Amino acid sequence: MDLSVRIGKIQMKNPVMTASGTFGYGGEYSEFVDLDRLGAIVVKGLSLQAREGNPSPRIWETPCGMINSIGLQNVGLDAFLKEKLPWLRRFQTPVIANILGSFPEEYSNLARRLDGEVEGIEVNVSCPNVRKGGILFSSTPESLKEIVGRVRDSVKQSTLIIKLSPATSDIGQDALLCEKEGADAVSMINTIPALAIDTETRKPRLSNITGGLSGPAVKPIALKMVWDSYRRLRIPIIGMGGITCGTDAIEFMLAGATAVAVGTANFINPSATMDIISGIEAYASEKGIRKITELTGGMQCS
Amino acid sequence: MDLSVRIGKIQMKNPVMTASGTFGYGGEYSEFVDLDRLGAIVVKGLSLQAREGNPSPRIWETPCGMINSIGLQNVGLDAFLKEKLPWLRRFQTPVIANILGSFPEEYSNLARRLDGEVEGIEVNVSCPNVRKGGILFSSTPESLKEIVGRVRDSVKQSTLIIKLSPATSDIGQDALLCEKEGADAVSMINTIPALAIDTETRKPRLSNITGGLSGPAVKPIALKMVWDSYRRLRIPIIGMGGITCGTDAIEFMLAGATAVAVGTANFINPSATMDIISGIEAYASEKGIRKITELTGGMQCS
Amino acid sequence: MSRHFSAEITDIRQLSREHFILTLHRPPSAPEPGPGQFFLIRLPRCGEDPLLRRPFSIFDWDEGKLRFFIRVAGKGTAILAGSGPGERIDLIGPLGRGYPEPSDGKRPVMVSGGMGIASLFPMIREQGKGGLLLYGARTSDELHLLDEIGATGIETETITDDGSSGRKGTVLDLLHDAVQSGKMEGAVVYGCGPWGMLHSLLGFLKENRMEGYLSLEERMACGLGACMGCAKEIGGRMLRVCLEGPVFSVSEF
Amino acid sequence: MSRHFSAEITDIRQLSREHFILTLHRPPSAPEPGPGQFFLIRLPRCGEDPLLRRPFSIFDWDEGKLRFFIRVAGKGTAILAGSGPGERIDLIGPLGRGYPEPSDGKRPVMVSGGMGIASLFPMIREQGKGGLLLYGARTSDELHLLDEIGATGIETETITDDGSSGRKGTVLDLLHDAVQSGKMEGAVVYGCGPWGMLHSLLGFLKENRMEGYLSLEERMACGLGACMGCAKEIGGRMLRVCLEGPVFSVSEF
Ligand SMILES: Cc1cc2nc3c(=O)[nH]c(=O)nc-3n(C[C@H](O)[C@H](O)[C@H](O)COP(=O)(O)OP(=O)(O)OC[C@H]3O[C@@H](n4cnc5c(N)ncnc54)[C@H](O)[C@@H]3O)c2cc1C
Ligand SMILES: Cc1cc2nc3c(=O)[nH]c(=O)nc-3n(C[C@H](O)[C@H](O)[C@H](O)COP(=O)(O)OP(=O)(O)OC[C@H]3O[C@@H](n4cnc5c(N)ncnc54)[C@H](O)[C@@H]3O)c2cc1C
Ligand SMILES: Cc1cc2nc3c(=O)[nH]c(=O)nc-3n(C[C@H](O)[C@H](O)[C@H](O)COP(=O)(O)O)c2cc1C
Ligand SMILES: Cc1cc2nc3c(=O)[nH]c(=O)nc-3n(C[C@H](O)[C@H](O)[C@H](O)COP(=O)(O)O)c2cc1C
Ligand code: FES
Ligand code: FES
Repeated sequence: MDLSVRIGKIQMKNPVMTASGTFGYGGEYSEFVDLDRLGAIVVKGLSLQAREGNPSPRIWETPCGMINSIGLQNVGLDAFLKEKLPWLRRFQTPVIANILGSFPEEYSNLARRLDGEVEGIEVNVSCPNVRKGGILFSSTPESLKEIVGRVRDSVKQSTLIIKLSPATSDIGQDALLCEKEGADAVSMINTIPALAIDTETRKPRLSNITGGLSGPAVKPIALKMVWDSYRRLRIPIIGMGGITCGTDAIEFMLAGATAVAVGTANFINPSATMDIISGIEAYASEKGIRKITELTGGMQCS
Repeated sequence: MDLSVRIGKIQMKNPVMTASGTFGYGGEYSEFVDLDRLGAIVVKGLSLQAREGNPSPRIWETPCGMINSIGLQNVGLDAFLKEKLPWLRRFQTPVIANILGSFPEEYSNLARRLDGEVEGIEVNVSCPNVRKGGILFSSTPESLKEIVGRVRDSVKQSTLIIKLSPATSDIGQDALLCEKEGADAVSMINTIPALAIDTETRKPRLSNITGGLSGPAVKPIALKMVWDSYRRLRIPIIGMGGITCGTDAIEFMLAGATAVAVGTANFINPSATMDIISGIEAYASEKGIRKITELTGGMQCS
Repeated sequence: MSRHFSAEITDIRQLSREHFILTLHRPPSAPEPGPGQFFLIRLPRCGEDPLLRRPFSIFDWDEGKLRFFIRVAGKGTAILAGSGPGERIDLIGPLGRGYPEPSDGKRPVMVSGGMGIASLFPMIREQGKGGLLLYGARTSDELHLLDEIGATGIETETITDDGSSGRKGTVLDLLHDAVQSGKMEGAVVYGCGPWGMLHSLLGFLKENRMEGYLSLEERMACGLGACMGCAKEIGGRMLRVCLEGPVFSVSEF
Repeated sequence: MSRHFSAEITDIRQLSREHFILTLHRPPSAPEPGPGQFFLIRLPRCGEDPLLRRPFSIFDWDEGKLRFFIRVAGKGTAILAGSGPGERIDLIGPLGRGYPEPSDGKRPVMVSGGMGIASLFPMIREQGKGGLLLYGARTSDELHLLDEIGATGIETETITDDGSSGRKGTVLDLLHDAVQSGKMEGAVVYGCGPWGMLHSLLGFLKENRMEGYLSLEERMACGLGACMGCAKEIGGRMLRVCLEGPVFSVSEF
């Protein structure tokens, strides 16, 4: 049974990776997860400088989900390259750096400096463009195109992945735009903009007022988006959103994902990624699947 | 304590209405709900001709939510006017007809014939435009504008409400467009496009492949959309999406809703609407709120 | 009398790893069900997941109790199986159109596949003595409740898919035998079981122009005819299993 | 030895309508916690709602058991309170940085407001005899566990907001008295309680340049330092309560 999949130039031993921001820089989970067994490790979103992020409170639980507004707290590129990456290099597993910026140039600088240092660069385009009054880079085709174009020019060796926002009227179109601009793969979905209010105090539950929804609640939405995109793309899709078990991962593959990422589930079950890999293995052996890639887009609609 | 609210010309004794498609034509719930106590009754979406809808299966349960693809099965306008509406007229409660169409003309015909017959007309714009290859009327500003303009021209007496789809990159903008085109109110959110797959058979869980997600899972998303819209609108918002209790309703009002609608919760608790009205009453009296309209948009962000 | 009430679990009797009988204390306010009707049960002890109620046929009742015969089919039924006496459960019901009584002089023949017995048992209990039960299951282990059935005095023939008890075959085989031996003269058939079996039964009844009633299953949300979620194509129309059914006359197909 | 394990509930002892002690059988594989550390408990019997684990300080332990002192604060703790012996619970822990031992010759003074006693009790148990406990609560009903505290031999002073037992006031009043009477000479303070109280305590300790350790609370997701969800501004930096805390030295602020 062959569980390996390929995302751009990244050869993964199985389709299961971690979702950015939910797995720290890898070490935090090494006690519960065999990092060598992961398909790939995606680290917390990096900016050029370290960021302190938003004030607390930053998280709130919702029905079958959670909202977060971490505000992209991270150690910054230098500390990542000096302190975090060398440790991760002890493992066989490909490393994907997730990057974010406040200006288009921040993206291209990050991409240039990470190129060749990590197997993959995943570009989080759901960030406010400080120069355009804080509207998200992902929110218009023009600004999305600008970012993808810039990082494409900066990345020669690593695999370039664009991480798409679900806050769009047609994610398939956004994905297609990324493909046309030369992205090697797309990943979806990022968290969904969300709000919760404390009716006692009338204040929002998060200091940042709004945040991003993740967890099982969003799974059906994410699956629909993967399927919409799959039918229009040639490049591979990394699917995520509420995956907690092996069959969830299989669902994403049947909808069109080549690989999957596990986010919020890590918090509920720290060895979720391992259980999901085992679950996929069990499914494949039960169904007599030789190559796991056979599943991608295999939903039967007639 | 004054619980009354106004949506366009509709005076409601309290802010709680039913969500279209989840309460039949009212009679189905009369055993569990005092229809006279509701703020308004919104009936199942009506088309000109009766429709049989999609084949089964039509529903699937998801984490804290459900997906449906009823396919807008309904008795059709004539049967509604002849059989359903006269019965509803026995109650003091305003009736709002939800309408849907396959062509722009279907909307205007429905609106014209219902005008003056019901207190409100709620226009479901999340329907496939048969003439444009099935893309939703709500999916471009142009087609949204066309529909709103047409129904606006057709409705002289009833209150005109446009029901917005969450499958958009900026619902506030869609809402603003409706306001500019003369809508009296907007309601949000309709269900979120979603998919679920049976990994045993590899088939989608619904005959229609995709469907719409509703229930508690979507509440944080809906709240965010109400809040985004509230800050840009003058016309009132009817908020909905996952409301199951009084505090959920209060949350929507604090985010900017003038009234709320209860959908999926009716299935879990057939007297949900009554419990929610009582919950709002209890909250208002505990907090010493004289007029419930004070709550609208009352989230405190500093 | 309200069709929305709460009731205390008095007993959960495990019949096999997968099957159990849930007994509830029936509150005086709970209306009397009829054979073939069902209840929507809200799962106890959960937050909002699983969200929807689960439909179960009424298996047995008297003034003091309501009984359901349930197979663990997924997470909701597993939660029910793991509940204990003393816990309270929220119910809506009785719901739907049940089995009509046989018209004068007709012999009721119950055709049950698998869990169909849960829905047919009230007919067996009420019509037992003069009737006939054709009872099929996958294996002899799943021929549940033969004692309770026997106690009603009904004539019973059993069959299993694997031949582990009695004949090997399906209830349709029993039906053909019954026809051969003249037992189906003037019979009215009540069928409940998997769709494949009901489909064959329907074909048989149509072909032989026999009166019959079939109980169908479909996923449900409201159970009250409001959401249209449970509609199934029957005779070219989309009918609601919760309201126009779950029992449909052969003539409707 | 794994910090992710499952344990059986052996007892749930209700102390009041809102407060209970949860006792678990401690499996041999569960590592030894230290005072001030905490565990993330996955709620039993639920689907995926409530989704997140809940953090609770370790209240007491020995080779065979783990004990938690819990107040019902919302739906998760209500589910826990409604659980019963025999059910299994999934835990991650011990987590975080607990209270350091007092440096040589220093007198440990525990300052507890409300539920703070849950986190401070292991310090009381270990440092009891020579120490001092200033114990405040809203009412005398909420001055829980005085017996267990007494048994450690610690010198204890109590106070309630409403004066229903002992003095009327807050632990800060007790603290000022202790200073007056010279009891705070060479003391190291361990504080746990509501943020308002800790804030005042922090001011007091800073002003008097005293050594002290405060245990903070914040909403958590991972508990492992990975999600950044629990970060709080401390001394101008966003520190993770789950990893750099929950106990912080006054000098960090
Ligand atoms: C009118 C009627 C009467 C029934 N009577 C009985 C009975 O007496 N005893 C019994 O054991 N079972 C009965 N069933 C089937 C029972 O409702 C399902 O087995 C049960 O809902 C499965 O829930 P789950 O959470 O364990 O499974 P899951 O697979 O986790 O359920 C997922 C979703 O699918 C729905 N679903 C799954 N299987 C069915 C099914 N066969 N029919 C309808 N919805 C389904 C569930 O309600 C739920 O919404 C009846 C069904 C209907 C429609
Ligand atoms: C390190 C630490 C140790 C704790 N030790 C104890 C203890 O020993 N005994 C005890 O009774 N309580 C303790 N708490 C508080 C306890 O975690 C909360 O009361 C509990 O999570 C509330 O859950 P709920 O579902 O009942 O409330 P809900 O209000 O329904 O919870 C909603 C969400 O908010 C979070 N939340 C609510 N209150 C708190 C809080 N005060 N701190 C952190 N998160 C919160 C929940 O975890 C959940 O994610 C501790 C908290 C922390 C951070
Ligand atoms: C606490 C938290 C932090 C996150 N941080 C990032 C991030 O830095 N960059 C990013 O692209 N996505 C981030 N995400 C989004 C996840 O990578 C993922 O897209 C999303 O959570 C959906 O997957 P899930 O439902 O499995 O969590 C974060 C999610 C969470 C819950
Ligand atoms: C079974 C079902 C049928 C629905 N039918 C309609 C409809 O006919 N027209 C419409 O505008 N919205 C329809 N909706 C959407 C609801 O009115 C509501 O917008 C949505 O379900 C979100 O609210 P909820 O989470 O409270 O259910 C339907 C929803 C459900 C669950
Ligand atoms: S379940 Fe809602 S109409 Fe039948
Ligand atoms: S809870 Fe995740 S970093 Fe602290």
